Amino acid sequence: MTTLLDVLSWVLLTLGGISVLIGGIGALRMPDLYTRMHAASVTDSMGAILVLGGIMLQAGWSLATIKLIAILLFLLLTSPTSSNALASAALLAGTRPIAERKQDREETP
Amino acid sequence: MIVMFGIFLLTLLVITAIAIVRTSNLFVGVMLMGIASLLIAANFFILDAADVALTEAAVGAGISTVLFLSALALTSAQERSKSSNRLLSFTVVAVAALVLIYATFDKPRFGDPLAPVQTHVAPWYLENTPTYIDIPNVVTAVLGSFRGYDTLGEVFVVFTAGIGVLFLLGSGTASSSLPRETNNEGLRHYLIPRVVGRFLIPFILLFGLYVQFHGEYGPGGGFQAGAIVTAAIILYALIEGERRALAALPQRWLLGLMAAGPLIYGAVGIAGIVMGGNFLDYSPLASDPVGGQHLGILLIEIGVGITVTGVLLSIFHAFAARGR
Amino acid sequence: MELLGLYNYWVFAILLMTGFYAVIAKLNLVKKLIGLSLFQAAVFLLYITMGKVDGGTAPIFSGAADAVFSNPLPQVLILTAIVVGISTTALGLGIVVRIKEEYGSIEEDEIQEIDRQ
Amino acid sequence: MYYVVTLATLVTMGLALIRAVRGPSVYDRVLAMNMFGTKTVLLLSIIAFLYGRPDFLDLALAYALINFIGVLAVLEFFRVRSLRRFAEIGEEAKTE
Repeated sequence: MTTLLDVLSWVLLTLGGISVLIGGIGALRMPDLYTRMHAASVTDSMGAILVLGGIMLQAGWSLATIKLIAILLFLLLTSPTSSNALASAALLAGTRPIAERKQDREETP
Repeated sequence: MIVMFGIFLLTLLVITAIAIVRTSNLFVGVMLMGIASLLIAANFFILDAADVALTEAAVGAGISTVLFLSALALTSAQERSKSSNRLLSFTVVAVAALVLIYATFDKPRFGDPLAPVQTHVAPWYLENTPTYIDIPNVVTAVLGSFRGYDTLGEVFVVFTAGIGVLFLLGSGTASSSLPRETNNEGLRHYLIPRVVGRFLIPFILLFGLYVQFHGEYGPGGGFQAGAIVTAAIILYALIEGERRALAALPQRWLLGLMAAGPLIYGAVGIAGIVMGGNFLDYSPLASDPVGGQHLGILLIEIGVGITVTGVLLSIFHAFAARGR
Repeated sequence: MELLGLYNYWVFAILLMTGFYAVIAKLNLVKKLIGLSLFQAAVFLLYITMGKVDGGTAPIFSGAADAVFSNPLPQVLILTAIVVGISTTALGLGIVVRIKEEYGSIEEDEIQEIDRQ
Repeated sequence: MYYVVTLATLVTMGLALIRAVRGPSVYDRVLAMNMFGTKTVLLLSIIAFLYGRPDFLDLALAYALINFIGVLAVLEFFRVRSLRRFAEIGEEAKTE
């Protein structure tokens, strides 16, 4: 049983690490702000779930698990909210998504 | 291996620091300072300083960014003139850095248990905390009891800095003389941050109280708790507007809190004298010396927490009031 | 490996001097304060680095009998210094805001220009 | 296994830092700071377990709760600045 839990937590941790890394690469390589934000925020949530889930399986039933659940809950609440706040601030300030800019270029050759 | 992680983080820190100095946009500088604060806190944690990392987290994550941004909103976010005597300054700095690095070759290696720092008073603290004070967190024991004078001084420095800011910027206006409340205050139109923020505030306050009263058993204490509670109320002010935050905790109260903290701290010290001990000696406060130490540390941590909350919040409101 | 044991001190020296450069070379007052914060951070790092003991853990007793603990004293000093640091930085920012109100500028050369007139 | 995740997190922090330094817009830097915050929470949780002191998760919890304030402060900063700019434009229109 412990081996099964160990393997499961390793899988979760590895997937979490990969997901976090993909987010980092996306935030660096994507062409404009909104696509970068998309790459960063989606993998942020996914990576947090996977990594913290993996650690939870290692921790077993203890106070640490409860704290981890709290951390995960607050991360899942705050991280998308700050992405949303940032996107709305950027949009209000007049930064336009790259897709829209491309459309404009096609319409007015 | 973990030390290697620390080295990587420190390298990132150096890159961040250089980027901070190079950028001419002050807003970007403040953002990079936020990143530097995160890196420093992670490093403190790796270097076994959980209490210090918690303090850096509580102060660096919210309050220092908010203060710098409110100062930028009142001045300007763009550096106009470049720099003076660039070559001369750079030479001075480079030479000084080389001298400092040369000096480090005589320092004991990182983590050396026989270094002079580790063999002086630290072993005494670690050995005697269980007998004299009997709380698990040695940092809190040293902060509250063994070096209580020191902490009293720091509390007064925080208090004085708060008074200084209030002298410079004014203690804010009474809430009755504020312009009429509009529906446009704070981030009220941003529904999602508002809902999530309102949900989070009680949890942050609860966490602040936990840090305050759990400081003897885990990382925490008055300094961290004060900063966390301040962060909660700043969040409230951000999403609901200044007026609501001032209605919840009026300026009068904040001034009272500012003064009450050092008073509580000093009163505990004088209570020690009255009960037959020395100044800031908590042992006579209860029937047995260890119980007295527990009571004394609890009380002075409350004093510290109150001062820090009062001062940081007054500073925040003073900056915000200037913006109107 | 022996030399890597000094890496933290080198980072301290570089950070300290980076902050110092901002203080002496930049003319913008807020930038000077940012540099001062970096300077502070470098000093914090030096203290905490000196307190670390090999194989040690944070000085909070956890029940393990043979645990080695890092030095609590630098941690106490820095813990208070961080909060004092933010208060004094706020004081500096307050002065900068007043200077902006009086002179209309936060650039050192422009302020001196106004003073000379 | 923790080491792999820690390494991935550290590399991501490095990538986010490159994004923060390169910009180009200020929003990119805020985005990078936000990413950095989440990654720090993960890093601190993992290191707490690597050190075998899970009681230090308080730190990660503090960051998970407070990190949010920085981004909201940025949002408020831009809002106040744009309001002021609108007011200035309005006054200019009046004087003309």
